[in-house]
Amino acid sequence: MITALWIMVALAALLGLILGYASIRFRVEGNPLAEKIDAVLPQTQCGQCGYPGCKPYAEAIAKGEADINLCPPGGEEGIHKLAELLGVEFKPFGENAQPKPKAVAFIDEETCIGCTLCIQACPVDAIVGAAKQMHTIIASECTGCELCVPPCPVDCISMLPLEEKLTNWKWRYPVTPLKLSK
Amino acid sequence: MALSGDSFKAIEMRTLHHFHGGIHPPTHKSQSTGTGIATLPLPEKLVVPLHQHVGNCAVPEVRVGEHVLKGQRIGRPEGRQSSAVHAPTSGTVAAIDMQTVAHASGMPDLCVTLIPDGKDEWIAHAGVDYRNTSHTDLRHMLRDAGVVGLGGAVFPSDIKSYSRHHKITTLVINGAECEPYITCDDMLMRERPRDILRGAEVLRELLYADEVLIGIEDNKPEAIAAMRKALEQDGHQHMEVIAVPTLYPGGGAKQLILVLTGVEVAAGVRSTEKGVQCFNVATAWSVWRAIAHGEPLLSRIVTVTGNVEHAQNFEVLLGTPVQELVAYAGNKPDTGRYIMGGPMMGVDLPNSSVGVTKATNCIIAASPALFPPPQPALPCIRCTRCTDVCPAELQPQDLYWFAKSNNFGKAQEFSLFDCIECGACAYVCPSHIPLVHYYRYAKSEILVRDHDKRAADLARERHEFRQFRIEREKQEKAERLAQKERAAAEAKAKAVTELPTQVDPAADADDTQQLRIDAALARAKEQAAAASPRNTELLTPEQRSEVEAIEARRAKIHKIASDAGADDEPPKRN
Amino acid sequence: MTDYLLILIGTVFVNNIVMVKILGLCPFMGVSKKLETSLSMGAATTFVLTIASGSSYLVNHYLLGPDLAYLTTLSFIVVIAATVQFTEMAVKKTSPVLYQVLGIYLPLITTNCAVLGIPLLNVQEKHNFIESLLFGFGGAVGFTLVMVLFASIRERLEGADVPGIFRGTAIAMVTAGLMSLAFMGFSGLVK
Amino acid sequence: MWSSPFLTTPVSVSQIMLRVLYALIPGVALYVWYFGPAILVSITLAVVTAVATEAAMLKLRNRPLKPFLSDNSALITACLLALSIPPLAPWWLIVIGTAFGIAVAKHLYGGLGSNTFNPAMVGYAVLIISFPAHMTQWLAPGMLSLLQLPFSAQLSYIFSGHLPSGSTLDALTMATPLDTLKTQLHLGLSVDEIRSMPIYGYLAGKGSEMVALGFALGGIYLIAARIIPWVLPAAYLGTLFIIAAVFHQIDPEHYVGPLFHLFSGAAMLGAFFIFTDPVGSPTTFRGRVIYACSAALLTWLIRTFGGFPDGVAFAALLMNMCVPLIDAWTQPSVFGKKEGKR
Repeated sequence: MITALWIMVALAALLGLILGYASIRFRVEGNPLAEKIDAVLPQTQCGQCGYPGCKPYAEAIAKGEADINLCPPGGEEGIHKLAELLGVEFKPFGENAQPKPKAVAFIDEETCIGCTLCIQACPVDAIVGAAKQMHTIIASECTGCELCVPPCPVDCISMLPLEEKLTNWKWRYPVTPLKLSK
Repeated sequence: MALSGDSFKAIEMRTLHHFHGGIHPPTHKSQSTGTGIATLPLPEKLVVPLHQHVGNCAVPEVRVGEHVLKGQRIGRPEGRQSSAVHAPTSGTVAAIDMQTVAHASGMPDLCVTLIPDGKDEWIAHAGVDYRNTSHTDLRHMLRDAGVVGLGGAVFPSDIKSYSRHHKITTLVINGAECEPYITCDDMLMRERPRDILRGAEVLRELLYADEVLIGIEDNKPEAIAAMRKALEQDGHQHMEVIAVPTLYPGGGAKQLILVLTGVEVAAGVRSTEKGVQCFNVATAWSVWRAIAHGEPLLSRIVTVTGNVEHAQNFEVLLGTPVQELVAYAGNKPDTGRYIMGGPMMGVDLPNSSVGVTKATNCIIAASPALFPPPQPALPCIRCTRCTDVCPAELQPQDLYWFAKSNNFGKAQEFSLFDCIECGACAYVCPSHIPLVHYYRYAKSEILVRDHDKRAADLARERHEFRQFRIEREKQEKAERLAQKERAAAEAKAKAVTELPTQVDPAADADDTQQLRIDAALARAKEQAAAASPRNTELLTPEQRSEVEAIEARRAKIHKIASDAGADDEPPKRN
Repeated sequence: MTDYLLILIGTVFVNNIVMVKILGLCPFMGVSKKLETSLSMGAATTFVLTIASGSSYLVNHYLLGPDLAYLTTLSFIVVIAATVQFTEMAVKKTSPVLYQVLGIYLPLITTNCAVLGIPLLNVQEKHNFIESLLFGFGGAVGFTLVMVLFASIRERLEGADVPGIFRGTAIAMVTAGLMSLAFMGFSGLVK
Repeated sequence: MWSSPFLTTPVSVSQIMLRVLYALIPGVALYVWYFGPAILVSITLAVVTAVATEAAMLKLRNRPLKPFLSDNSALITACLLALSIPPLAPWWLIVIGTAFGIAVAKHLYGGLGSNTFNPAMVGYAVLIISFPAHMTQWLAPGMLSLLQLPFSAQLSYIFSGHLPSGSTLDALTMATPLDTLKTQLHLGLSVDEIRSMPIYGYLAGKGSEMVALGFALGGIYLIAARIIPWVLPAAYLGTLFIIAAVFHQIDPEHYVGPLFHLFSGAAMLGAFFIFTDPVGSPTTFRGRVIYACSAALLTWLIRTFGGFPDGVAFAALLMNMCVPLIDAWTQPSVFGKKEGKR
């Protein structure tokens, strides 16, 4: 009995030593996973996930603090990508976080009073203009985050959905007549 | 046909190469080669799209109601990769607006509608002798004449006829015309071989190419004979007409280059990097017309065939509505739809009122009897008939499997973008799967995703820069405050202890502040410079007109402001 | 030499731990959605299994001996747990994404019955040190082999028109069954 | 919106499958010639079961019946399975095998074109593992059976399991040539001694060698009609030949010659009809070579050392399993991206 005890203790001590050495040798700095997650996120910086921007959300996911279905601009595809990256099951969007069609903000320049509140709100500096000057939005830089809409005191910002044009037209998924005829 | 000893020897020595796969669909070519090229009477209205080429849309240069002459430029090329558009005949501009164009999407694009006045009155034009004109001028002429690749790719010829970094050994002139039904190049070669060869000579000159190889599929003996005769007549040197085996898609640029030279040009690689360049025969012809006669590209040869009484080739003014063209050829009543291009790679036209463009080499009137609706598709049984015929040596069945299940990453891994969409796979598929449609779907989805990804990266960058800027501003503010306090304290102390000297600490602070402002201005300028091209480059015509309207409004406001003579500081423009 | 070869072939094909002995099904079903992942999981398991069977042989032979046979299972679990811990740290350092992807399955190698099963079988079959190592290695290679095959089948099945209720794990189970059926073809080949 | 191309060839899946069925005719005809018409009963049973199962599964999966029933793929599965099991087996055997193959191995995977495993071989494997005794009652060729059982009696045996009084099954059936070879080798006889037994003919088993020849003929038609790639049967038969020849050279006492391997069991049927199933075989040339060679090796191993008389079915299933991996790892380089080329 004593021998058995001694043997187990010796075993535990030996393995403990090895593991202790390994934990020093293989220490990991930083969190490279967060960056991978950040690369998947759409970078709208809209804060709909409850975090101030995409990067913080990515860090929260990496730490396991946030769910993967909180990013409506990423769409269901975004969740699928996250699920694949993290090796977890797909999770549909919650009730109050449904994706909307893509849009860009548009400032009605007749109404704009040049208060610069929207410029301060824009997370990607896509609004140009100076105090008391009319502001305008650089459409190609706008992420459609809608953060500029609520601060506007005169409600001159509206979200225009992106229309399909010849330049961004896509081929539709081929419909097999066979399945229609069932 | 008599061959000179020299060219005979060259033909003997030339070994042709083979590309993988290929198919032999029924050609249906003879029905439209019975009669020569006819000229279509002047239509009542021309709808000329301003975007008939690869690259940026041409910018309209005329106003509604303006009278234009034949050959007058109505669209100015915009940016490096673009081409000019001209009035195909004299008349009045009736509209400049968005109209449905000959594109699979059926989407509208900016078009100039021209009502011909019937006089067909030319604008003053003159050619040059290419031998004593600089190459830059020649290329400018091509760009201004709106010469683009007429084989269907419509890539601006001025860009293609320039190779700075690579020595071009072989210029390939493509007269293969492998698609069924199409005969426009065949007829052009039969009737106007000399101008084609002269155009090829100009292109050779521009590219400093050693030799010119003209590849024609061996099912066009008349065209081969005519071209060889012209070659001999005009005594072109280092130029050879080569009959290549009839095998679809042997007329694809990559395939023809391989057959003639043995060089494989991979997807995403310019053929010039391999020392080869390829032009269509019709392009060579219009190059000659543009250089030697100063005639811009106003018309092209179009094969009208299929379900019509007299299938024939016509010289058609660009912008001619397709319905007038087919009506003239004797459209039969059961024609259901129209295909632009050949049956293998052509486009199902959204309607018959769209205008003929530079890419329109053929219009097929399609009846249900000639082109039955697609059969229901069965699942893929992996029989690899598609693999056997794929000229790009892809695995079409795998690409289909991935495209079908939206597995785009895998599709790209299996070289989806090397697919040339020739349709050989779908042609042989026993399950009748619209394979090419799946590839097109997957490609456009991937392109959109790539675009989104780039936009996301840009947004991340801008967001991070903003965070950084806010942080820095905060710091600067704190610093400034601290400095001010320190200065105040110092000043106080100084005032107490000694007489104030003329050394003003505030001046120092001012200086640094000025420096900082300058730096910020420079940064802003830089940023503006970086941002502005993106801002203005990709604008649609409406957006552009919108911008112009806004500019005008702004100018008006400024004027009102300055007229009022208020003590407001002058409005800044950013 | 022939004996060693037979042990290898036997464990990889004929007595495959997953398909024939039906051990280690948990990671087999869990980490076989993607080819790359399953390959990495296989590599990690191979590493753990080889080390575990070698060290448990040493423990059994030199530490325990016939007197303390009742300690076999207990001490093996300790050895395996330590090896897995070590592997986990190494993977976390070298490939964070793999670490994340393997997720819970990496520590679960500890409870992978194949990993305990093989050292115990070693004891049962009275293998010597080299044989134990080979048995562990062969078993793990067999595990990796079927994992990789299974993952590639599952990847292809992603695009298949599998009936709704059979999508995912259900069809994977059916596939595992049919694979096991195919592996019965090896029966009688060795021993 | 239609997408080009607007032309297609008139070839259809249904025609291809039909031609495969035609190619089976010479083999089946020779089968009937040597072993009597009982096989036709099995084929009919299998076909009826296959079509019924297919229809039922399509209905359950809510898929259109007509295009899928007329693709003829179920018929091939039925014929291959019927040809792999003894014709005198009880009727429910073939019904179970076919139904399992079609329902589980084909339709659970998504039906035509999606099945990972060859449905006929899955059916066969299930039967040989579940009912090994019933799978050994092979008919002796006509000239060997001492007592010819009338066809009606055979029918009644298939459906009721009873033989007319006075006749025994032993007189009618025998183990397959491969099985006999294995058993007798175990008993210590040499290959030559075994080969001189009356059940063996010129190449392999009397009668069955001719049936194999018939399948080979049909297979050559399929290659000529470009329905199956030549490389699969060539690599398979070639490898089997070489392995068998090498071992036969080393030890002719214990290893039977290459021709015997080629013409016995399901080797020919497998080479031309089972391994060439497009759904369960690789699509690349290199992949096909790997697949066929490994299949031949497995066939030979299982036949020579394994516990089952023939290895074709298990070799097919084992290789089916490897196909996605082989395909993924043998992707050929595409146009313009080959190494060593300009």
